[in-house]
Amino acid sequence: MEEKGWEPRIVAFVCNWCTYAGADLAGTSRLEYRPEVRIIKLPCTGRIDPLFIIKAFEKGADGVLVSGCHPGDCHYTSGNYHARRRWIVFRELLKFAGIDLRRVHFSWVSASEALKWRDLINEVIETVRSAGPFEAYRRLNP
Amino acid sequence: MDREKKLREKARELLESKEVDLVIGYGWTRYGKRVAPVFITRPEDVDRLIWNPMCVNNLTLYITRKYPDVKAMGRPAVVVKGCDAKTVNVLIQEGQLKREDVVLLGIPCEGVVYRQELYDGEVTKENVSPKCVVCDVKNPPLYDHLIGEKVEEGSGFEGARNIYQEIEELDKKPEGERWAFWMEHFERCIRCYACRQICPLCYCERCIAEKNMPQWIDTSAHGRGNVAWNLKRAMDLAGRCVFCGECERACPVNIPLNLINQKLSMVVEESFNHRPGYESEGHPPLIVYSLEDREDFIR
Amino acid sequence: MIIKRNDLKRLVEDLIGQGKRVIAPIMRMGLVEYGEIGSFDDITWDYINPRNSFKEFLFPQTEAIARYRIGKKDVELEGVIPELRETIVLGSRPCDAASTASLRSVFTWGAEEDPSRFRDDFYLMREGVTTVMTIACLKGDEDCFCTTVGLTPESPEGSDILLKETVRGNFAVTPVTERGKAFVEEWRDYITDEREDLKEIEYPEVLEGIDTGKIGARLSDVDVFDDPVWQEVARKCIGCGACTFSCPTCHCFDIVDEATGYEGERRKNWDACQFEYFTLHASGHNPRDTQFKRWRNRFLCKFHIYPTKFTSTGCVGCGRCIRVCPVALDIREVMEWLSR
Amino acid sequence: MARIGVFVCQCGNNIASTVDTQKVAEEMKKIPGVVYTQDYKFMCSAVGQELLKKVVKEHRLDGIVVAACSPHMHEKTFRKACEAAGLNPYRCEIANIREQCSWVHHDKTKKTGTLKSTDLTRMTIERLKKNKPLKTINIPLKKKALVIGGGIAGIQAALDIAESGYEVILVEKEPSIGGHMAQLSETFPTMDCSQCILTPKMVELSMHEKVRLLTYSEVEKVEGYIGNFRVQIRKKAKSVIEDLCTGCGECIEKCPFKADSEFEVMKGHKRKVIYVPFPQAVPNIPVIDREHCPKFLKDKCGICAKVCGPKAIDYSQQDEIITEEVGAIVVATGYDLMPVESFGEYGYGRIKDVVSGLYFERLASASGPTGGEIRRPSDGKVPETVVFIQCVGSRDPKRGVPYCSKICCMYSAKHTMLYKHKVHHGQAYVFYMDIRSGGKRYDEFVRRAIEEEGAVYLRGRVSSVYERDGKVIVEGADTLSGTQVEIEADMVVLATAIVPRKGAKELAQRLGISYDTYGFYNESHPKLRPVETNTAGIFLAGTCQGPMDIPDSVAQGSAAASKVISLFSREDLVREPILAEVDERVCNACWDCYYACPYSAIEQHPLKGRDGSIVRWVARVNEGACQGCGVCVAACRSKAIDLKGYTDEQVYAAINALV
Amino acid sequence: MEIPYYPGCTLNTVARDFDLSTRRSLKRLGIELKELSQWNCCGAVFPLTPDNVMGLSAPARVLNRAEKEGDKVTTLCSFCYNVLKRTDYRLKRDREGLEIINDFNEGDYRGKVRVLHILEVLKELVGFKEVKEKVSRPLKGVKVAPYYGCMLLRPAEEVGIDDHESPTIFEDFLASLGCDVVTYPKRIDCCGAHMAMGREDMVSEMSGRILLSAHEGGAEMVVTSCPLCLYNLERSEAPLMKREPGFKAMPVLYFSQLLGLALGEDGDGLFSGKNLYDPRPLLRDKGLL
Repeated sequence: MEEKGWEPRIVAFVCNWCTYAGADLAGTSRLEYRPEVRIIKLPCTGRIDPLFIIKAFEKGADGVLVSGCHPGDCHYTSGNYHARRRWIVFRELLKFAGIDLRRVHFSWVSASEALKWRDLINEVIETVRSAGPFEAYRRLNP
Repeated sequence: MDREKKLREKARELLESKEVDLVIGYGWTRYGKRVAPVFITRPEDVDRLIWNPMCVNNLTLYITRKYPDVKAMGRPAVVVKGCDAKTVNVLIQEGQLKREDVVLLGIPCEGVVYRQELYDGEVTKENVSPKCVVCDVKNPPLYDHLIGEKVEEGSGFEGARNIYQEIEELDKKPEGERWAFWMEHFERCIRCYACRQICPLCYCERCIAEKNMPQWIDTSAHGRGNVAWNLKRAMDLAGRCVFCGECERACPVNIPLNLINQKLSMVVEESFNHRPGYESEGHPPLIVYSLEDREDFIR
Repeated sequence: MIIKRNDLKRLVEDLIGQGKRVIAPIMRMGLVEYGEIGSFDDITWDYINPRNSFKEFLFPQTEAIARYRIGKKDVELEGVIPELRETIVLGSRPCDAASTASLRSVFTWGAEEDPSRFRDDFYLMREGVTTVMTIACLKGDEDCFCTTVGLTPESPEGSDILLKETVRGNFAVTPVTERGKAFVEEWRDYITDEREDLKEIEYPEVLEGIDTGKIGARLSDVDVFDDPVWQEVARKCIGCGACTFSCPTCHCFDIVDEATGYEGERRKNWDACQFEYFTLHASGHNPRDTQFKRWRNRFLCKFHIYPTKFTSTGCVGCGRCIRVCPVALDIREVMEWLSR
Repeated sequence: MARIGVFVCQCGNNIASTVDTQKVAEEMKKIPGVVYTQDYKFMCSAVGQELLKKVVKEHRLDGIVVAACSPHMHEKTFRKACEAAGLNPYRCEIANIREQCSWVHHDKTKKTGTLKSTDLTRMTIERLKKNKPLKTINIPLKKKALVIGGGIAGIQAALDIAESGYEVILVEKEPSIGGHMAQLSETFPTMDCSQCILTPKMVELSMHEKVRLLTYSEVEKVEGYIGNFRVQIRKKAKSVIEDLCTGCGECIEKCPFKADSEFEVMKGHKRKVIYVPFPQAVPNIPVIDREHCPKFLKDKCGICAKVCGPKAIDYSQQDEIITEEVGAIVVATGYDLMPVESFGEYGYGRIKDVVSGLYFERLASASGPTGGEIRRPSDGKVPETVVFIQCVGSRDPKRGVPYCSKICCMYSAKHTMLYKHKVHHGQAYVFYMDIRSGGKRYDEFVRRAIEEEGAVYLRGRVSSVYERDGKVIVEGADTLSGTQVEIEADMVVLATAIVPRKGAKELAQRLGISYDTYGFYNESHPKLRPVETNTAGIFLAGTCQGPMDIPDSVAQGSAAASKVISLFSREDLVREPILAEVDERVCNACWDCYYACPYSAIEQHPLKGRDGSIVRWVARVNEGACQGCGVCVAACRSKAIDLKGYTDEQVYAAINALV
Repeated sequence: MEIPYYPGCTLNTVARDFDLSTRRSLKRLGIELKELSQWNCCGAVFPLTPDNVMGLSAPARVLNRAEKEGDKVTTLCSFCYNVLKRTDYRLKRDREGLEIINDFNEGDYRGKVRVLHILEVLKELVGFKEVKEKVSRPLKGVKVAPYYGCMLLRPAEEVGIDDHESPTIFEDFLASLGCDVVTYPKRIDCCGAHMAMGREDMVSEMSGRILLSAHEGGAEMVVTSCPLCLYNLERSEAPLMKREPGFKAMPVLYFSQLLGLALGEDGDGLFSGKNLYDPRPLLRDKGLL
């Protein structure tokens, strides 16, 4: 099933204040991580609609990462709490629909956690790679 | 039937006293032996009202913002079963309705049929609606007038299809099988939106499916669009769905929507200790949060 | 002419073997549907009328009609020619078969008289490779009303071949069209010239008080259009598209573009006049702004617009709209009202 | 079609070493709507910006993508340049190909970096196509500041703001301002008396006409946003009427009951239950410690009320909630010392003569419990050998905190000197890991302690401390000579780690500012925005942000003040137009957004018909209150709300451009 | 309650007293120590070669067996505890290593066992309060110095049954028996351990310091949970007496012996006479025998 030379495509939806800044710090610190991730910046995880994740899969993502501020750290005080609730349900929904949860990742990465970001990205990519190309979703295309 | 008589009496009384302008209830259709929603405005028509196990529709649908012409008819009384009454609580929670805007004629219910054509004079474990098998609101939790005596709670449909068990069994399967199960169903979806149209909680002025800048959900009835539509609808009902079961009943291609909606209800109850429809205070669980929400899946 | 059940089986297996698409009633998810079969044994024989009509095999619910790429200067367009496979519909019902004429009327509207008029090639190409082998009904259910709209359980209209079940469980073969005759000729080996007694066909009751002619006439009356009764009968309508999508003669479609950043497909999708957004104008105005107007439109389409514009009928009496309606809105009630 | 220009920055070699910027630029040229592309060495340079302006005008561009460093670095720069060239600044977007590409993918063949940069830039271009021109909005500004914490940093900040003519409210938890600095004896490296330099500032503050001093008070609730905060302050009942009290001290004198003194650090030192923390307290108004006062516990005594001439004692006083509107907040809540009871090997809490550095400050202070004489707690003897242990809890990731507490090297050296000055024949030993004495005249100071004052510095850790025959035995390693040492000391002083103030996280959550893993408040940028938080209008001063010494705290206090002053120097506030917006035609009035909004920025608004009757209700966004988080957008099922600057269309376009 | 029990080699030989007294005492506290049906030497020392897991095959085998017989395993000897606990710690984190070991051992250890020292069992599963309630013969007036040694506490993140710098579990335990607990500075210092093999002089000095420290704290006896510590301490008493005239020999025993005594076990059965310095006269003086 795994094509030769196939690399997973990961879309990361991250908040502007913590995770995006954490990813910037990883750059400033010249940490190295795998390149298969494309970041989409949003003001807050609270802005992230489950449809974003569905759309990313539709457009060929093999995995999705959603990441924001640690609880209590939200720049908007509670956006991440709202997000956390949504994720709890949405994740269960995806699981129930039979989507391999190795493709959907959630994390808190603060602006200072460059190392965590690096390890996270490598790990997420590895996990998604182990799940293989998301052919099942691509087959839904007419 | 006793309840039927009492229902008609109450309806007549309400209409005659002008307490309401309209009674939304159930009545026979002209042909066949089907039951359909009826709108009674004159006291002399109250005898069209009936009550039997074929009265499956959730009539609170007609008091939502989707029916401005029904609203224009004046103050309504609505015949509600326990499950239907729960909808009213959610509608109140969501600012769609004020309690005093409607008179609820609560009917203690001992089970209705899944589909009318299956009814043969008796509700059996084969033809009973799945919601009734696990029902805990035989007596409406909310009403203005109770039609007849209360009945004993608890389900009597031993051996009938149990939605929670089915969910559990589906949960146990490997995800590949679950995916195949749902894709087989979703691919058959014809995007008639009957699920949405019959749902009293799908009251959006403009459904996300009709939004085209951007078009989040493809309107074509192909796998991609169908999955997006069905997942989005399930997500939007999470923590709100009261399990009236109407969407699955209305689905012309038999997609087991109850499974997905009740699965999320279970998740919501487990995670946030919330059961929609039992009270009108508070907020739907997905727009509030708790500092203690679980996050074992978040890294 | 008779085709024995066994020979029918051989015929079907041979057709499949030749790579042809055979559509027949099958059981799926507890419902009988028209669907492509992989073998003769997939066919369900115990049915009155399938959940869907077979129009979706001539007029798919969704299909790509063009592809495009946004270039630096222009949009590059590329037409799509549908993949065509010779198709045999086995076991359609006379009502459904009759509906193909209605579909054709719309998709070739005026083109016969005036070749410059538009013809929907997507439909015509599909129809051109489709052979309809209808099996006459033995009986109807309580929602069947073909006899009321001028058809019968054994009407040949629209079928290429009409099969009738014999008491021995075989089928009497009647080729109806040239295509049917050619088909019978092609497979003559499987067909005998024996005669068998036919099973008795039970006609659905003709509903008294319904007169389609009268309905048509009354609908021309503007006062009837504005009669408040419309609102009363359709108040309970929830505006789902179940009736239109199940209806064999409903044919409305919508054109949408589905695209990634730089390229996309133009798709033709079923649409339904029951949807609020069906007639929503760009200005925000909606001429059919309430549900009863939309329901009235569908009724008018079947019993007024169709008969005036085309020779074909808009309603074949299959009863699907009654069966699928979640609020038990029965079209016959309105027909009766308008026949008064 | 759009007319978009794409600039790919090489950032010297920072981007160009792993990204083929020229190729990226060429690839972008192929995209519909892109009419100009170029790579350039330093886009952020003046020349680069000029180039951008020139190209915008020459090519009549209607949108710009700069593929360069993080938008957090130069988004503003490029948007300003666009504005100067007559382009709406929000028609400029940044693709982050440095921090999130060239710096993290070290592939020297440039294949990886080029591919990813191409993708990121393409996504940004597509997003940009959907960007609507936006206009900044102006919001009125309340020119009054709140300073939380009355230590030296807070005092400095408050004074500076007040001096520029703006009103300041200073909230202090304790009955007096002064903070930790008031407890210190003498300060390094000049050895001037802490009280002597602090007290004048305290008095100046209390006398300042622009300052409202609220001691014995705490911030309970903060709402609103920059320029318009609403703050609730709980003013705890002092049981003394401030306006009447003359500060004569008669009540304290006559009070027969005592409780442990917080100010004197170590258990056993008492103060009265009606008290001022220390004699120079500001304001010099006593408070009754209700937890220990018998009047409150069993309704007995009441002597203070009897002896009070001006009748200032009021036992029935209640906590008061004060609501204030301010435009800016300076947080200067200071630090705590790590509880060292958990470091069993040092015997703190078990051995009486093992004390903390702060207690030693009190011992050495002329106003301390011993009047400035160094006497050990167990028997009051003058200790002849004192061991100072540094890094107790600091730089100890396993058991303490991993960071350096920064001030301990210096104050331990100071302690040895103070000790030596007071006990001439005494011997001081210091166990250290490294000496960190960076700072003006700091290293000279430590050298003096060693070379002139004879402190013995031992490089190594202490393994155990125990008592034997009235001595405190300190065992440890001297890693320079490679031997184990055992010192018979009379007293041990622990230089314990600085940790965030208890309750720091709760306050941060109330304020909506972020903190690091330890609980120190996060500055907006560690180098370039050291006193700002990520929440506009809230600034940091002093050790609440991390360990620092007095000069640093004072400097930060002044820095935070100058930020406030520059904010107040404007007529009104200019806000980014990243705001939610309701499509009223399709709003369901379900109020999900109303309840989900963290800022109460959604209003319920009636739409009225021509006759004035309410047709229906819709949600509407208060532009002043909205912070642009987008929680409402995700909460809205029908997508009747969108977030300007991050609209659904923009996100959708970016996702769409993935392939 | 039954708990799988790994005795280890010494417990069946020289440290028989330790084994017997523990089993009997625990029985009185409602806990049955169920000896593993098969076991082998733990390896005695945890190998410090980080790049090679093969040294762990022996303890891994023990853990594998234990996993088949329960979700935890307890052991008495500090060394055995240290080796098993660290092996488990490593294997739980090194999936690859675990696979290699399992391959070699033909085992299937999954890392589902919790290794508990018997003191942890007493603290967590029984509770010192419960122990105290069950004590029928409080050891009043006996001044006991608990000696931790190294193996129960270090490395802290891998094995530590308590804070490795200032542990209290031993003291708390002894207090529950009614002893006068002596806290002394050297209670967590190293006894010299297997240096006994070649550098007796060093051991004698190291253990001597511990004994002296306990003596200065007023101890009448020292208890430990390690046969090797016990050996080293006992053998160092004679040289110490020569060096430090003020020092008098004192019994060194296993803590379980005191536990048994306090719980009312027959005194003589607990002391087989193997102690170099017999504790019985002292206990008799205190009226406990």
